[in-house]
Order: sequence, then structure tokens, then C-alpha cells
Amino acid sequence: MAQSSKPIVWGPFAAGGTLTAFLTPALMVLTLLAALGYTPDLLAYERLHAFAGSWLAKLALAGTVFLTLWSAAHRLRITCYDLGVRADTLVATLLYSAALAGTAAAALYLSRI
Amino acid sequence: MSERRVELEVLRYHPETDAAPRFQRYSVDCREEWVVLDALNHVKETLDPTLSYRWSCHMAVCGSCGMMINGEPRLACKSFLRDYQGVIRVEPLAHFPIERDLVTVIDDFMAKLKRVKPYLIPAQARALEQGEYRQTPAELKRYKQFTLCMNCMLCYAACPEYGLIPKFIGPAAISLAHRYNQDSRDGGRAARQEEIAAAEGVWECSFTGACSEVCPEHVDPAAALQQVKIKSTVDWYLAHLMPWLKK
Amino acid sequence: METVHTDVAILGAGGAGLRAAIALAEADPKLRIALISKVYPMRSHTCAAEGGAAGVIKPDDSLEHHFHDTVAGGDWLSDQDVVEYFIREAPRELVQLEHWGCPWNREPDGSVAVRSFGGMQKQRTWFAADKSGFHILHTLFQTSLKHPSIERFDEFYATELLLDEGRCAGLVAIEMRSGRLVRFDARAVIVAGGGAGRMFPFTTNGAVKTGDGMALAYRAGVPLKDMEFVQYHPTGLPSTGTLLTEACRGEGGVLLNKNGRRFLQDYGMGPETPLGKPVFKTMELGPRDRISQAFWHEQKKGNAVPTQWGDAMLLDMRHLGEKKIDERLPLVRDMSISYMSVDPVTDPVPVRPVVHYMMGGIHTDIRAATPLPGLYAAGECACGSINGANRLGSNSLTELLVFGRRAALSAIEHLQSGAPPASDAALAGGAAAAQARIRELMQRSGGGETVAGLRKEMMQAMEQHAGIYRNGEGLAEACGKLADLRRRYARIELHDRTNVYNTDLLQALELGSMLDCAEAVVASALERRESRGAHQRLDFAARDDAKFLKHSLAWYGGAGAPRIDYAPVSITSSQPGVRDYSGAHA
Amino acid sequence: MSRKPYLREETMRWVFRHPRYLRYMAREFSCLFIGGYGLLMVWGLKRLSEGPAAWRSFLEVLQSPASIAFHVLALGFALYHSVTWFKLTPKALPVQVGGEFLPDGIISGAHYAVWAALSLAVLILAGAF
Ligand SMILES: Cc1cc2nc3c(=O)[nH]c(=O)nc-3n(C[C@H](O)[C@H](O)[C@H](O)COP(=O)(O)OP(=O)(O)OC[C@H]3O[C@@H](n4cnc5c(N)ncnc54)[C@H](O)[C@@H]3O)c2cc1C
Ligand code: SF4
Ligand code: F3S
Ligand code: FES
Repeated sequence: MAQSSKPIVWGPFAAGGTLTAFLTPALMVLTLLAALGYTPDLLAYERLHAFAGSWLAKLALAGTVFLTLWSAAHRLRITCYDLGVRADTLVATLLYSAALAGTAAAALYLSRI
Repeated sequence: MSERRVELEVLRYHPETDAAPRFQRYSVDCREEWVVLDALNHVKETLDPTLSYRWSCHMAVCGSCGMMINGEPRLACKSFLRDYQGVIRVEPLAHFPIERDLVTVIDDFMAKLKRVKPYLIPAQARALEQGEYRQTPAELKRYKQFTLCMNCMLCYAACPEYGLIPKFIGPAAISLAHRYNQDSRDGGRAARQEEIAAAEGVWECSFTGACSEVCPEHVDPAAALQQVKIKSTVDWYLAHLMPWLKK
Repeated sequence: METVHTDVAILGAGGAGLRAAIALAEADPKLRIALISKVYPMRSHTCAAEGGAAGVIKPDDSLEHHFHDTVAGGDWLSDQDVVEYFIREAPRELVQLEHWGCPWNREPDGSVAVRSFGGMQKQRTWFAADKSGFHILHTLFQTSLKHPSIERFDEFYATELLLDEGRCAGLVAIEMRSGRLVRFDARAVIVAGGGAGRMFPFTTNGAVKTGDGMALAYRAGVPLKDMEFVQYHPTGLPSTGTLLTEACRGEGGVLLNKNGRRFLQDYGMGPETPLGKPVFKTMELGPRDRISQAFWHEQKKGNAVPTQWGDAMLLDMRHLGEKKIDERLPLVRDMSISYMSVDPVTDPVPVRPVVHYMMGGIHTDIRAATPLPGLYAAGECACGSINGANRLGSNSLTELLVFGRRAALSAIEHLQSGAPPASDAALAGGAAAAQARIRELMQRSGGGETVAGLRKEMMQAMEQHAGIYRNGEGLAEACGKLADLRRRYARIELHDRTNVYNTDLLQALELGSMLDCAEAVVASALERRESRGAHQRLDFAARDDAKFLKHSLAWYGGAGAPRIDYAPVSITSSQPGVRDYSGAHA
Repeated sequence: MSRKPYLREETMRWVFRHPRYLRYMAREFSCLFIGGYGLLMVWGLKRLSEGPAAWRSFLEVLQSPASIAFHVLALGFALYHSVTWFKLTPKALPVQVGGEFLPDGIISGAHYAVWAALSLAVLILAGAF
């Protein structure tokens, strides 16, 4: 039997899981503060624009978006199966494509900053 | 010596007469210190000789008496009556076909066990005259926990993914492969990867972790499976991104 | 009836059966091997063995030491040429297991570790924590999966051996899951069916140990040898009979009576050794028969500790400390807490002697061959006479490896000797007769006897009359009782007459085996008018070498009582002497 | 043939068989919120790239009650994800030092410490306080 190519999808899932575990709560707190009207300094247009202007930050942001979307997509794929949705290939294609599309969009927007 | 009347609700199924399983109630006088297996034996001896189930050691080492007790996969010989109140519901292990009463069909598991090559494939052959391989206590410790599996299959009954995807090789068999992979004497990982790193191998595991929670031997199959996933992923990326590393 | 054609059929997939199967497969991959077992291999009772397996490996030890310990431990009833072969092969077999992956405990330098065991003058017991048998069994089972020529028939219950012209040529077994009978035609048969401790009510033995292998050979005309020697292990949990391994004492645990006295010193096993510093072959490291007998006397003197399950003594391991107990005796701790609610780290554990092992069994020689051509036996069901009148702990796991392999090699020699194939008509006739007997049992009605009822009476008789101490009167009564039970067995009535996984039928057949074995035990015990090893007669308290330095053989007597006669003991270098466990040798 | 093994159908009932399966489902459901948050980030980048006015309106939308509710829920699930993830890392990446395995608590603990430090650093650098 052939060794599975699942590592391609699992590798970024594990990386994304780790990244989101470490980072996402803090990011959410930032936007939550903004949502509550206490916008942190970084989220002011000028600062954020300047921050996202650097190549390093662009790369980091794109990477974060990719890993976040990918790990969520992978988990959702499995959850769908757990919940009885048996069209795994279809679900997988849709979800991973969505994650890739989201990443591509983020890259596009970043390139415009 | 205190006695207690215990109500057992046992799933009965007889292929020659029943279309589907049904519950049967038994009310038995038990001693407080008994385990569920003692109660079943008592039923068989005094109330109903037609009840079928598996057991042998009565000391939680042979792995034959796995059943669902109040919905949890457990060893009947290590489930104490004193830990249960009210009616105790006894069913065959989940996810396995029922042969009869509490006896399940385990062909699937036995076949998977064989597939993962759970035996030492020596890294370096050694003649008997050369004596034992050297293995330090630290090297022993690296895999020891995974040798403790008694093939009771409680983990299969607990794992939802096995229930959903019967092809999944499952926690115990993969842990056993991992046990040999981790053994300092072994060189057979590549051969085992063909099975355990396949789609039906470790990749059907979603890290539910239920397997480890119910394992009576604390084998921690969930840990073994995640370790296999990481290693297989590293393998894959090395092989595809740095193919020149391949011998 | 379906027929399976095979070269060698093995009855039993415990340690002995698996070892034999692997040896056959290794010797010739073309051999067809049928491994038939009433339980899945890893459920066999070898998995319950805790302490370890003996084999000389360390430089301070020697084969002579192992030889003398074994022969003296067996009260000189061991066949010494067989013991010599056994101790020579022992280290090889244990290394072989190591090469197959057995997770033996290790020394810091990476060599295997050994521990002390009762009756041994050196540390020579290889161990894997306190799950040695478990690891041996699983290592063997897993290794057997490597060999495609081993065809397993799991959950097949063997009911009869098939004979043709004075040779064993196969067997008949019931496939449990379907109830159908299958005939196995084999050029050689190896019986590895395990012990028969379930004849007794209070035993360390699992449900599978009902003496089927012994009974099958016995009914086929092979004598059962030295059946009167039934080993009591001194330290079982009084609630369930669950064993606490001898390694508890090997590691330094001590036995106390209700006054806190280490009473073994009062029974020739003293002087008292310092706490935590066990001395070989002294006090708690004395042999099992002596310790169990000492308990019996203490009980008579009123020195036992009363518990709700009857009299007990105390096994005190507190001084070993939590770390050592967890490292070396984790299962012991777990079971004491689970089944007795006593934590050995903080409290002494009540224990009492419990039926553990059959020294006797199918009469085999140094080649693991029975007198019936084509039939071999190994493991606890066989009596190749290394254990004599009392087995030393940790010799049995090694024995099943050494003689499991030996049986395989002898079977191959038999195949090569070019014996003509058995006649199909004879085998078909035997199989049809076997089927008719099962059918009759299934359909019988109006007898009114029950399996559970007869089993209980048998156990009571055995406990009462064939225990640690016996006497002629009691044994005679037991003989009568068992003969009666066998007659009543013919009137047994099944409640379950269906085919699929019929455990009512299974238990009825197992009861038949146990009754046969039990009769052989009491008949042999009645005739042996002396005390030796595990066979202690109150009416003949001394060992009598002049009359009884010989093996008893029990021959199946059909509907009548077994016939007892004797065979000589083989003595090479050790003349019968005094079994000395007083520390004087130290 | 008298055999007729009975196969029980697997239904969704397993989720309710034991609390552990509900916990598992909760963990898996965190992906909806984390994924949703990922999309929110993409959208934020879009608005950021469209100039100050767009960004301001993005911040305004953030302040809608629906967004606040989403944030609170999402934060809860994200925290749950972090906790479960760190609890499981010792299993996936056991560390053996001098023969003994490091206790799970130490490995998890180290992760928690890094997590706390990192979160604090992000919040401070972003000027949340
Ligand atoms: C609790 C305990 C602890 C022990 N500890 C030690 C120790 O530390 N050291 C030591 O040396 N010894 C120890 N012993 C003794 C030793 O474990 C046994 O003597 C040994 O394991 C027996 O192995 P076996 O292969 O002969 O039989 P078993 O392992 O009992 O296997 C018997 C096989 O025969 C099969 N069988 C039986 N009847 C039939 C039938 N009718 N049809 C088909 N198959 C059948 C069974 O299915 C099984 O596979 C211990 C024993 C016990 C009970
Ligand atoms: S891993 Fe644990 S639960 Fe699973 S079969 Fe092995 S011992 Fe049983
Ligand atoms: S329960 Fe099943 S999903 Fe994985 S972690 Fe255990 S095998
Ligand atoms: S009877 Fe052996 S594990 Fe329960």
C-alpha cells in the first residue's frame, strides 16, 4: 500500500494548530479591544499600514493567515466526517481551496500595501 | 462480608433465534468486593447457563473480558461492583460485530495486528552465541510503555474514528508498530511505514484521545499515534523537498 | 465434516505451543503447521506469569548450581539427564527471546538483569518487571506472525486425538464460533494445553486451565505421570486467589504470622535473615512447598491472621519503599490495591497458599516424546520430569521454551522417519465417533445433573482431600467421590443446545477433562505412601526413597478407576539427600 | 451456517456517550471560530489596503454587537484550543532526559509559560495597555 500523502496537509495543520494556540487568543484580544472601542495603538491606520509595509511583516502576516485558515480547514474537514458527511474528497477540496484562496487574497492585499 | 443485590442488564443476541440483540435483566446477590465478571459468572452458574462471554485470567492481564459497562469500554474483571449504583448495563464491545451475547468478532483486529509487522526486524543480525543485544535501561524505557498492550481492544471501542472508518488500523496495532520502531534493536521502521503511514493508518486518527483514556494498561496509544504522525510527516517532507538525502 | 490436512498439529497456543510452532516454521518453511487453541493465543495463561524465567547467564553462576537447585528443589524426583539438558538449553532460549524483542529488564551496562527466586542459590531469574510471562507470550505470539506457514485456528476446542495403528495422527476440534466439528489430519501432534489448576476452587489459574491437553492424551492411552504433585504457591490474595509473585520475596518481602513473627524460622528455614537483605535458599527464599506447609502448621497453631476470606499470613513489603515497589513490582501493587484495598507501600498484604501449578502431566521423555508414536507434549501439561516433586519458581517459563522447541524438533524427526500416512478410514471413523459423542451430549435429556453442580462438588473434594496435607483415608474418600462424579457426569444435561459459541457445552467438556485429571491426582496420591515435595501425607510423614524414588504413572481405566504403576527416576550425579534451606550452605 | 454476526450501526449517539466526546467536539468546533477569525484577518487586510477611510469603516463594523459577540465566543474557543493543544503536546513530543521522560506537567508548563510571555509581548508591543 502506498504511503499516504496526508503529511502534505497534516504538516501545515500541525504547524497552524501550534501557531494559533500561541498567537490567536492575543490577536483576538487586540481586535476585541478595538471592537469595544479601546483600539490599541497598533490598529491605528498609520501604524498598521507602516507595520504591514515591511517585507518581513508581509511575510509573517501571509504566513499567519495561511496557517490559520489551513488548520481550520483541515479540522473542519474531519469534523464534517465525524458529523456524518461522507463526501470527504469533495469537502476536502472545497475547504483546502478556500484556505488557499483566502491566503492568495491576503497576499494580493498585502502586495498593495 | 457484605452482600448486595445487583441488577444486571445484559445485551443478549443469539444468531440462531434472534433477529436483533435485546436486553435481559438479571438480579443477583453479589458480594461487595466482586467485579462485574464475578457477577456474570454467578449468573452463568446459578441463573442462566446459556449466557456467553469471554474471560480467562481474572487478573486484568489476558485482555479477553473487554465489554461496555454502562456505556464505557472496560475490563469486566477490573470493574468493581462497588463503583456502580443502580442497574449495571453490560454490552459487547462497541464497534465490533456481535457473534453472540457478549462475544464479539475480532477478526478485523487480528488481521490488522499482523499487517503492522509487530515483531523485531533486527537492525543488525546477531547470532545466539553472541549473547543478548545491549540495551540500556534508558533505551528500554523509550518503548516499554508500548509493550504493555494486551490487545483488549477497549481503545477500538472508544475511538469514534474506528467506529466511523472501520478500515482504520486503529490505536493498538499502530502503537505496537511504534513499539518496535522505538526499540534500539530494531531496524524495521521503513517496512512498517507502508502500513501505518498509509491513508488507513495513522492518518485516520483525529487525536480524540479516548483510546488513551480507556486503556487499562496506560499504554497511551494516542501518544504513539501522534508520534508516528510527526515522524511520518518529517519523512515525507525530507523525501520530497530534499530527495538527495535518500539513499 | 471438514478436514484440514497439515503436517504438525499443535494443541495450545500458550508459551509452549507458540514456541513449538516457531521452531517448526524456522526449521522448514514448507511444513504446514496448524496451531489450534481454545482461546486467542495472547489470552493463554502464560500471560499471567509474573516473576520471570530462570537461566544461567551471569559469571558468578554456573550450570551446576542451577542443576543442583532444581534437583534438590524437586526432592530428587527429577530426571537428572532431562534437567541437564534443560539447564544447558535454558540460557540459549532466553537469549533467543531477547533477540525476538522481549523487553527484559536491564542492568545499567545494557546486559539483561536477573533477580532472586525461591530455592535458587544465585540470582538467575530473567524478568520483565512483574509481567514476565505476559511479555514472553506476546513476544512469541508476535514473532509467530512473521511465519506464514503457521496457520492459526483460534477458538477451536480440541475434543479428541485421532489414532491409527498405535500412532497419533490428528485431532478433532470444535470451531467455537460456528459449532462445527473439524478434523485435523496431521503426521505429528504436539500437545501444549497447559495446566489443570481449575480442579481446585482456590487457584491462581485462569479459566482456560482445565487440563484438556492432559485428558486428551490420557484417554488416548498415554499415562499421566506424577499427578499427585500439585504445587501450592504460598502467596495468593485470599479474596480472589490472584497471585502475588514470588519476586515479592525475591526482592525482600517477608512473611509474618498474626504476632508479627517471621515464622519460617520455626520450620527449618531459619535463622532469621536481616530485613531487606534476603539470603538465597533461606527463610522467605525457601521453596514453595515448604513455605506453604509452614503456613498450614501455623494455621493449626492458631497463629494465622483471620480475614473475611479465611485464614491468612502477612506479606510485608513496606521496607522496600515506594520507588522499588513501583519499579519492580508495579502489578503487585496494583492488584493488592484493586482486589484487597491494601497498598503494599504502607501496609502488609494478607496472603495464603493457593493452587498454582501441576508438576505432573503427560508422560514425556527427554525428547518431549510420549510413549504414543507421533504424539509430543510440552509446557505445563507435560511431565518431562524436570520439576520432580516440587517445581522451583521461574523454571516453568523456561521449561516451556526449551521443551516447546524440543517437541518441534522431535516432531520433525518423526516426519523424517518416513512413517506411512494414516489410513483415511481410521481417521474418518475416529472423527465420526467423536462427533457422535458430542451430539449425544448436546441432545441428552432427563439426566438432571448440571455442569456447575458437579464442578462444585469436584472442587470441594479436591480442596478437602488433596490439599497441602493429605491422608490415606481422605484420599480414598476422594477416589470414591470422583468415581461417583464421573458416573454422574454421564447424566449431565446441557441448557444450551445451540451451535454458536456455546460455552455451556464448552464448560461441560472442560469438566470432563478436569474429572479425569482429578481422578489421576487422587489415585496417584493415594498410592504414594510417603511425603515428598508437594505431596505430604500425614499418615506417611517421611520421604521413603527405598519404595518411592520413582515416578507414578496413571493409566486411563475407561469407566473404571485409573491404574497406577511406576517408572524409574533417572539419576546421573546427585544422590538423594537432605533438602537444606536452613542457610547452612551459605 | 448458523453464524450471523450482528453489526450495530454507528450513529451520532457516540458524541453523547461520554463527556469526553463532547469535549472533543468542542475542541474540533474551535476551528469554525479560528477559521472565521482568519477570514476576518483577510478582510481586514483588504480594507487596510484600500486606504484610511476603508480601515475606519472596518473598525466601525468591528464594533457592531454581532462582531462583539463573535469575538467573545471566538476568544473562548481559541483559549480552549490553546489549552487542549498544550495538554496534548507532551504526548506528541515526549522528551527523555537521562533515561526518564520529563513529566507531562513540565512540558505543558513550559508551553503555558511561553504562551503567556508571547501573548503579553504581543499585547504590549501593540500598545493594548
Ligand atoms: C499466576 C501465575 C504466575 C506464574 N508465574 C510464573 C513465573 O513467574 N515463572 C515461571 O516459570 N512460571 C510461572 N507460572 C507457571 C507458568 O506460567 C505456566 O506453567 C506456563 O505459562 C504454562 O504454559 P503453557 O504454554 O504450558 O500453557 P498455557 O499458557 O496455559 O496455554 C495453554 C494453551 O492450551 C490451549 N488449550 C487448552 N485446552 C485446549 C483445548 N481443549 N483445545 C484447544 N486448545 C486448548 C489454550 O487455549 C492455551 O492456548 C505461573 C503461573 C501462574 C498461574
Ligand atoms: S492499547 Fe490499551 S486499550 Fe488498546 S488494546 Fe492495548 S491495552 Fe487495550
Ligand atoms: S481515540 Fe481514536 S482518533 Fe486517535 S487518539 Fe485515539 S485513535
Ligand atoms: S479475564 Fe483476563 S483481562 Fe479480564
